[in-house]
Amino acid sequence: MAEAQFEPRIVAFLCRWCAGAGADLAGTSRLRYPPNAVAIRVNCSGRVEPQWVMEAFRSGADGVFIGGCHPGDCHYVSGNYKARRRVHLLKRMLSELGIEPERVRLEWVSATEGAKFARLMHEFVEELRALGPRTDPGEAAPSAALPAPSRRKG
Amino acid sequence: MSHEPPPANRNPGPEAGHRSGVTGRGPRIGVFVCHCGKNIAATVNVEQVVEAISHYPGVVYAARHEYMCSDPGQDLIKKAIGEHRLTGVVVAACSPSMHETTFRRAAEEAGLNPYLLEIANIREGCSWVHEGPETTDKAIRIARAMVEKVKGNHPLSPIEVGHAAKCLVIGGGISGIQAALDIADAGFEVLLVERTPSIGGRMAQLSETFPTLDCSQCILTPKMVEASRHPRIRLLTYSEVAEVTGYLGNYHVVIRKKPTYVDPDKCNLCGDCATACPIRVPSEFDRGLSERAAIYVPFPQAVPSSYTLDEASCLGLNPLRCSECAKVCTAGAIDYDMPEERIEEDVGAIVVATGYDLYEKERMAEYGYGTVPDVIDGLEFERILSAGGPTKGEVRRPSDGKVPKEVVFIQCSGSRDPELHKSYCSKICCMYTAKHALLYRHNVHDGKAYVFYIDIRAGGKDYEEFVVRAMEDERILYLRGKVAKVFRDGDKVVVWGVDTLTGKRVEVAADLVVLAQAMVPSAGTGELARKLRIACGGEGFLKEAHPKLRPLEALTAGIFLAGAAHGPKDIPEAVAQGSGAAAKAIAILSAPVLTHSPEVAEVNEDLCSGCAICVPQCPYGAITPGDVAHVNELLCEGCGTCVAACPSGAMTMRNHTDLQVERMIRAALAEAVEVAGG
Amino acid sequence: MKKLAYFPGCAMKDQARPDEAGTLHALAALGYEVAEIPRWNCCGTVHSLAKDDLMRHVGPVRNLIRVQGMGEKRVLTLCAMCYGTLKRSAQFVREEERLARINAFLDTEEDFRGGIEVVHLLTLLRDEVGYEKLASRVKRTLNGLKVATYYGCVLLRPREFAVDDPDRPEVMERVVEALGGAPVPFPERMECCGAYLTVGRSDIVTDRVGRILRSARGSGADLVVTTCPLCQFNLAERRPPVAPTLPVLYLGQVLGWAFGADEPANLFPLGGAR
Amino acid sequence: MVGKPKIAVYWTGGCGGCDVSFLELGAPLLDVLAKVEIAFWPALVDAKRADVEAFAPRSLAATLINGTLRTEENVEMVHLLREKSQLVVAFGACAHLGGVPGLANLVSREETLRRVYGDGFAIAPPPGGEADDAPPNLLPQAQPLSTEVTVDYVVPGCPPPPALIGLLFDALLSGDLPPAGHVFAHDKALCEECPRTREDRVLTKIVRPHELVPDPEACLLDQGMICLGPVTRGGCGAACPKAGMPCTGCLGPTPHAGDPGLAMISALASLVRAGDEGEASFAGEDAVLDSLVDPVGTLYKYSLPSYVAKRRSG
Amino acid sequence: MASELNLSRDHLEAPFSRRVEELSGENPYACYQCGKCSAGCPFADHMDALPNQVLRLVQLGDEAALRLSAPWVCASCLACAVRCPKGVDIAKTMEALRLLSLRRGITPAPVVPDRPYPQIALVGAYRKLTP
Amino acid sequence: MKKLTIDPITRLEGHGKILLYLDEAGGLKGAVLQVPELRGFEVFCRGRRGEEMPQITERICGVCPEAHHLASARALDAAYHATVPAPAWIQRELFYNTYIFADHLLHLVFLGGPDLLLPADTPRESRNVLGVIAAFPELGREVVTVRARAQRILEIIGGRAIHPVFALPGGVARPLTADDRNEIRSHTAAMVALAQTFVTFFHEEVLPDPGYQSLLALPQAHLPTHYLGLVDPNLAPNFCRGELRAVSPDGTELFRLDGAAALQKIAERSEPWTYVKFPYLKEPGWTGFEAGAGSGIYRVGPLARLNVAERMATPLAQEEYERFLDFFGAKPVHATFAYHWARLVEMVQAAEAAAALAEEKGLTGTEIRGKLGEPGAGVGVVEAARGTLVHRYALDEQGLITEVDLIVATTHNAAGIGLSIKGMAEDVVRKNDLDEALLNRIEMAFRAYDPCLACATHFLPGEMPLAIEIYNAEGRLERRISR
Repeated sequence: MAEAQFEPRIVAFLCRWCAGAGADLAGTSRLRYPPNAVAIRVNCSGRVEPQWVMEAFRSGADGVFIGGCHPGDCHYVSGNYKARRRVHLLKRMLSELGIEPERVRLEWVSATEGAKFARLMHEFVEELRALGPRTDPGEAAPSAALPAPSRRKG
Repeated sequence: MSHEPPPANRNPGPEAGHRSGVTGRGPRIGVFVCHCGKNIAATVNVEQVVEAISHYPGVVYAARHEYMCSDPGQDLIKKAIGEHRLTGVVVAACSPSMHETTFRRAAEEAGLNPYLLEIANIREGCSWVHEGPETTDKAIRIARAMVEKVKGNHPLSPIEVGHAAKCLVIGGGISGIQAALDIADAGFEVLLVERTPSIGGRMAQLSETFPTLDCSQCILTPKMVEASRHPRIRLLTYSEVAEVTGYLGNYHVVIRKKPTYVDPDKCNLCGDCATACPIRVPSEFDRGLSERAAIYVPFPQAVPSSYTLDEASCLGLNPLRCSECAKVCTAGAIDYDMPEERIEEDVGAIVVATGYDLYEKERMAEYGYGTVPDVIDGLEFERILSAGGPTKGEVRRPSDGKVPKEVVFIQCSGSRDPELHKSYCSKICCMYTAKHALLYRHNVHDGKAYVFYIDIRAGGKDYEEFVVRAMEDERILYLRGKVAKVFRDGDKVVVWGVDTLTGKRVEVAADLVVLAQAMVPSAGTGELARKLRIACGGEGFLKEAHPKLRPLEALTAGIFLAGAAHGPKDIPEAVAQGSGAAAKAIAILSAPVLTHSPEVAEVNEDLCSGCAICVPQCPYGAITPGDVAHVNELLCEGCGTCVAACPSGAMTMRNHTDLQVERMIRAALAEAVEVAGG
Repeated sequence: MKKLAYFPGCAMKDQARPDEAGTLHALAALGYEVAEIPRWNCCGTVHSLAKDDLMRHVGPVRNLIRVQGMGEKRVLTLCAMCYGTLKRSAQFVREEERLARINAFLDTEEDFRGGIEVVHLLTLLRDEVGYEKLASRVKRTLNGLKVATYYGCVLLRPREFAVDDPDRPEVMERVVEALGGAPVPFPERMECCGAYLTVGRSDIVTDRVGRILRSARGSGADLVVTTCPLCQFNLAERRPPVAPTLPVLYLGQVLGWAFGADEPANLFPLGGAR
Repeated sequence: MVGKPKIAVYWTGGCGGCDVSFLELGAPLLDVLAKVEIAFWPALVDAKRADVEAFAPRSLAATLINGTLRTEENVEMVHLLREKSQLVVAFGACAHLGGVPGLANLVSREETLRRVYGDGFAIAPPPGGEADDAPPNLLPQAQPLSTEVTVDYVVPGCPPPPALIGLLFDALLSGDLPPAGHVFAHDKALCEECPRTREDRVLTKIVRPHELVPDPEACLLDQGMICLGPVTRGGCGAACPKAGMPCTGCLGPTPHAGDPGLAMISALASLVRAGDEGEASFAGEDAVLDSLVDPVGTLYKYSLPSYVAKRRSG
Repeated sequence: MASELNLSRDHLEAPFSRRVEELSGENPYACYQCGKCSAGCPFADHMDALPNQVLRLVQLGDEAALRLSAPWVCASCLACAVRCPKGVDIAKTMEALRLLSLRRGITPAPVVPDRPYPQIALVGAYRKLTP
Repeated sequence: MKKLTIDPITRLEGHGKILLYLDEAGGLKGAVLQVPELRGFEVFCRGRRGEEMPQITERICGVCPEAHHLASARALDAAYHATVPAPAWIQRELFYNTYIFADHLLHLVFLGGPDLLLPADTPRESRNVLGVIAAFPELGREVVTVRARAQRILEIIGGRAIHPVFALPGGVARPLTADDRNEIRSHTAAMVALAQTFVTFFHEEVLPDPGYQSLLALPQAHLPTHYLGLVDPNLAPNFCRGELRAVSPDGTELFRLDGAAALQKIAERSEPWTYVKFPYLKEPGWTGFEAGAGSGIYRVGPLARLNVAERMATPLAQEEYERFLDFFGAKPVHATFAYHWARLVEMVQAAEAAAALAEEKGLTGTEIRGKLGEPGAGVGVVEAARGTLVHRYALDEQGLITEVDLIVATTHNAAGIGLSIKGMAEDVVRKNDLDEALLNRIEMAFRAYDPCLACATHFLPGEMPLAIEIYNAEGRLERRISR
């Protein structure tokens, strides 16, 4: 009997002006993508806090998607740059704590890139399926010094 | 299994037992699920959504309707608000960008504060993009998350603010002049600030204008004079904006007016001073093709009509060293001690029309600019074509004054070249090159004009016909292809190009080469944008709030964009945008009171330590540091970047707190969605 | 009976004889008394596209002078090529100066006064006979036979001399319809067969013919009709080795058959029509 | 006879600095000691575990516990003390947040033992002893006190500054008790009491304390040092920044900061610049961010078990 | 077809260009090289230069146009002429090139009859392929 | 078999438990000190920033964080190949001597004090610092006051009184100001005065006490071991710099070497019934839990430092040192309870040294950081109040820790303490009624060392040979693991 496919749970933080509008466009264009992500709309990707990402993981998310405006296009001038730097630093920390940094994905999606949004949703779900379910950061003792245990789907 | 997400406090942490920010009164939320005809109901089982959400904690009423945005649908919501004493409403329907305003207005009509209503997007973000039973599951998650948000919402009212009835227009080119005239004609005071000694801008430098071949100065100068004489326009030439503070309706601006060292009231324009002046420097107006004295009028029709002593070129404003101009000035207009003026004004709106420069030709090394004197840019050619220009309108080349018999025009010089130069199309070059070639042929009947181009973009009224006229009537040879190299050979300027239509490489031994240089924002645009706290795009042009729906507005409320500072534009577009920006500004200036969204950042003064990490996060300068940070809620646009940066949680966002978002996250992820089979 | 001057041209007396026979039979049935113009000469087949082409109008104009001599105001052509050259020259000499130059050149002839109208069989059927009358007089219906209507180039181009809208012609289709057939307007119906390139560049013509026939067959045709003898020749004689075996007939042949003319031996597809 | 209120002081996996800090109260200590009876305090008096077991439930007015929970014995003792006490105070960073020894959670217990004693090590009783004479087992993870027993109050710090200990005793002795969960420190961050001046709030580089003698007046963060002052409760008088060293966060995060490491990541990343913000400076910004070495050790020096390890639901 | 071309005023006003224009009566500079002529030409597959390219050579005053076979492949079917958005009758330009060639003694390859031709074909060919 | 447990051992830092095994006749079969905790610093320090080590390792022990702080800084000095400039050294030494003074004072009054200063029959409830203060109110108050002033010096220099933050590789965090010096000066004067007062008090109130006299004379409290400690070039004790000198039970110098080299002379073994390990001198080596010239067991701490030194570094200390030597008549002194007196001698030297350093011109110098080289490995040795403390680190190219070895004072003494407890237990067990006061005598032997069990489980000289013996319930050796 075939094993049921692992369906990762995703929280997607989408900025209202670009990524959120891009997601709306994907809808208007009826582009199908997997339903794994629930979107939470924010005014700007600069509003997204690393704590939310961790809260999502703590609440059972397997991945977190953050969508912002393309560089130079931020509705609020530079919020997306802050988001980018926060995610960069957060990912370094996540890997130290034994959470695969690929589980957090920051992407630039413009209001016209409905197709890109849909593609990213496909891609992310596939990637997370390949990674498999996330183990709680506290369950497996994270080790900075030891190589991260392989969690590739077996 | 319980629906209740984990306890309220953010990361309860080791200080368990300590709870704050939990309201005592229980929420009474109503959820209204829209079928949107088949748009939602085809893939989402609306009945199940209603059933599941009606058991969700805090939800006291849930209902569905075929079209929630219809009048009966809205009535359903209004009625429920009253009957069920709802403290919050979630409408699960289309994207909030569609009907948020509709439903909030309905809520308000029913007596519920509009900010207590939120839209859960189950159409664009769900029913239209998914299929199968998971679609219903996801719709429930979306609705639950939004219920959690509404539980944390507080009633808010828009922030009201008064304003100044005056407008600042920065840039005295045609776009700025047009904006200033429109605003002044509407009855409001205008400050028109121009960096150079005269208004007029680039248009004053042009010979004829496409496609009508009107004389540029002839149509411009009446506008210049009108602007200078208008009772409600205060013209500040030779001036720059030094500081801008404040916000929509209440900008405080400081303008520095540089001294001209000539009293305009005394100067009678006799010109003796310029003759006496021992200094000769390249004329900016003539793009260096002629010289001017250190004391000069940029061009004969300059407005204001007065001499300016250029401090940088003058031998030192020192009567002991040189005072030739003062000696000959019978009017006694020259004042070496004239101070810089500092003008401070409160304005309600700002129009930015700072125009363009041409991309530095020196960068086009392959086109020989700077080493080959007979390679010039488009504006230089304009001056050569101008009756008032250095050659009195005769086409003569700079090196030896010879009438060029073969002229090569190179379009897209620096434009559409993302690799080495500018990626964008400078838009007007196709047209002005056609004009140049055509005017050249009118001037030199036996001359031959070649135009190297990649595409011809003649999108504008009568533009295509104009280009066809150049090609067909004037036999201007259009060569599709870029020029690779320009070099000097004797008195010829040799051009190596290609005709991609035949695949032949082409060599022209020309007498003159004219480069249609890319348009770039005028120098200092970036610096001004920083002062105004508005954004520039990657190429330095001012950025509009929305490329389609808000093309005249900057991202900062109350600041409007006009002319080529916003992107390459021709004269009619610049004028149209000037008028458009003026209309936008007038709307502010004439409003009895302005309102601002109350969903902005807020400081909890009991928690703020004054660390000031928030301060540089704000693109609008809305945060003032101090013992505790202070947010000017009129300046705040609600992006929340400061909130995320605040390490102590002292900065919050009204109706979008961390607590709300974290509850939304948990609600979106929690199991126990009771959807059997879908 | 209406009197009608008629210019046959070379082909009608040679390989296109069945065309003429069929056409004249039908015209008689439709009430026309067709009179072949006397001492007609070659139309020149193709006209010149160059500016200095006066010489090329001499032949056609001489024929028009014959029509003038018959006291007729118009002349009928069946061959598409003849129609093209005669029509173009009649047009050419509408300018006084040109007419004078031609007349000066043709000093042995009586002066041409111009004003002769050149009509093609198709325009005659459409504009004067009318499709309804045509249909009402038909003796043998094509009975839904699928007929590919091949115009070629000259009937439609240049635009000024076209027998119909050069981008969307329908005259041949309507005539076929009137005869009871089912016209098949196929993509290649207006594209040139290669014409005179058949001399020297038969390779090109063979390629063209192959495409035209495949296009006609692909559209479901049982039969191809044309009014141009050169087209007919090329379509019939320059078929590539592998090509649909579609019969190619002159429109006049089919017309004659419909009006009860003797059944030509090679008209096998019509045999089953009735 | 109604005696003086009895209090106990106990340490679990700690360093004793909390005890010493208590003693450093100086003269006020004597006042405190005069008003209470110390029923149990291994560092100071000779009561033994057996004595504690004999106490009546809730007979101790308050018990101050310092140290992280590291062994099964620690857990037994804190449950025992909880039972005997009316109030339990988490005293110091270890009991409050897990403390520096909590960094051990980066490595598993088994790995720790293997690295210290080599492969195959297993605890055993002494020669001739019984099984329960063996040393207590280590817990799998270091844990803050609140993971095992209800904590009424917290006196944070490593060790708690005497001033904050004073606040606790003021409250205990006056009977004017704050609500449960109160933390005897400021709700505002350390910056509030830091005398250093904050200027440009831009982080163009990250410097480590040994790489720079800081300007005595300017904010250390402005000078590129990773100072956790902005996320850490005040109450110590900004001792470390005053001494030219960045705050390392021993008083724990301010009440609404949440996870201090993540809050600081957000703040620090927000401040980083490498020229004008934009695509061209991404690489430069990342280089600055990457020069923050050992983020986990730096940002969770005292709090790893509280924010990273899995907590028991409670 | 690739080669180098030196463009100059003299070159562009050389007799070749003028003759082509005179013979055809068409302004080659009206052509903006959209290529619609080539797109619809039934004979383009058999040409060594597309019709628009032939015209381009004329625009450039390049006599290489005379050495092409394309004008000889053109059957004057006028499909191009009726479609040209600029109203350039390119068939006329082809005719002009043929005439110029013939008048300069440049002729297409001699015809070797492969079979008897009908008169109509012979006359047409004769009139197009001779000066 | 009967078992007696002293749990927890009180008035010390850290966790300790004493297990006594008696036969049916009540005779002592075994006495064991068990340290029931392990925090794993050696493991989790890896990956941390090198410069953080002074602030991390000091969390090993809240009583002597100063010792770890400085040992750590010294190891980093070496790892970064840094020469510490004079002003930084003056700050460090002033700080350190103040610490030694304060720590010894703490023990003499708060921890060991009640054993020493109060009569043996003092009830348990009063056998603590409050009892001491009640008995000697004036002295008590002064001790509390001066200790606070010493702590104030530590705070000025170290940034904080407990868990200081000032030492960095190559120097210290910030320069001191003239105001700082003035305040420090006032405190050091009080320290010297108190040291003198205490000496007088000792000779008047403590030394003459027959109880103390008997303890000093008790044969079971004589342990002829090797001794180890830091000495300056004049062979006077120095607490934070110098060379390690080892002497045999008869006073012969075994070696005098810098820290890294001295470390090569030491090996360790492990027992499964305790988290503490037992280091010993490779020459003569491990022969079991026994004292004597043939056993590698050595002791550190105040008594050891006086035994390895030939003189004291300051005049008042020298005077008291001479009285000490006179009393015992010969050196090395093996009486375990002489640790208390030795502590007093050192306290005097520390106060005097601090006072002298407070006058040094360089104290307020601004050259406080030496140039740092590329990070590598380094050893730092200081004398904590209770004995030699060794930190050894290796750093990677980013300056992150890759290896950590620590040997703390109480670990050096672990075997000696065990023997002392056993000896004392033998003495006590011979007495018929084992009451609480008698059991306290066992603890007293332990406390004499001023042991710090918080520290004691921390050490891991990675290259050192390690032997672990595992016994079964019957006490038979089951397995032996060696590295």
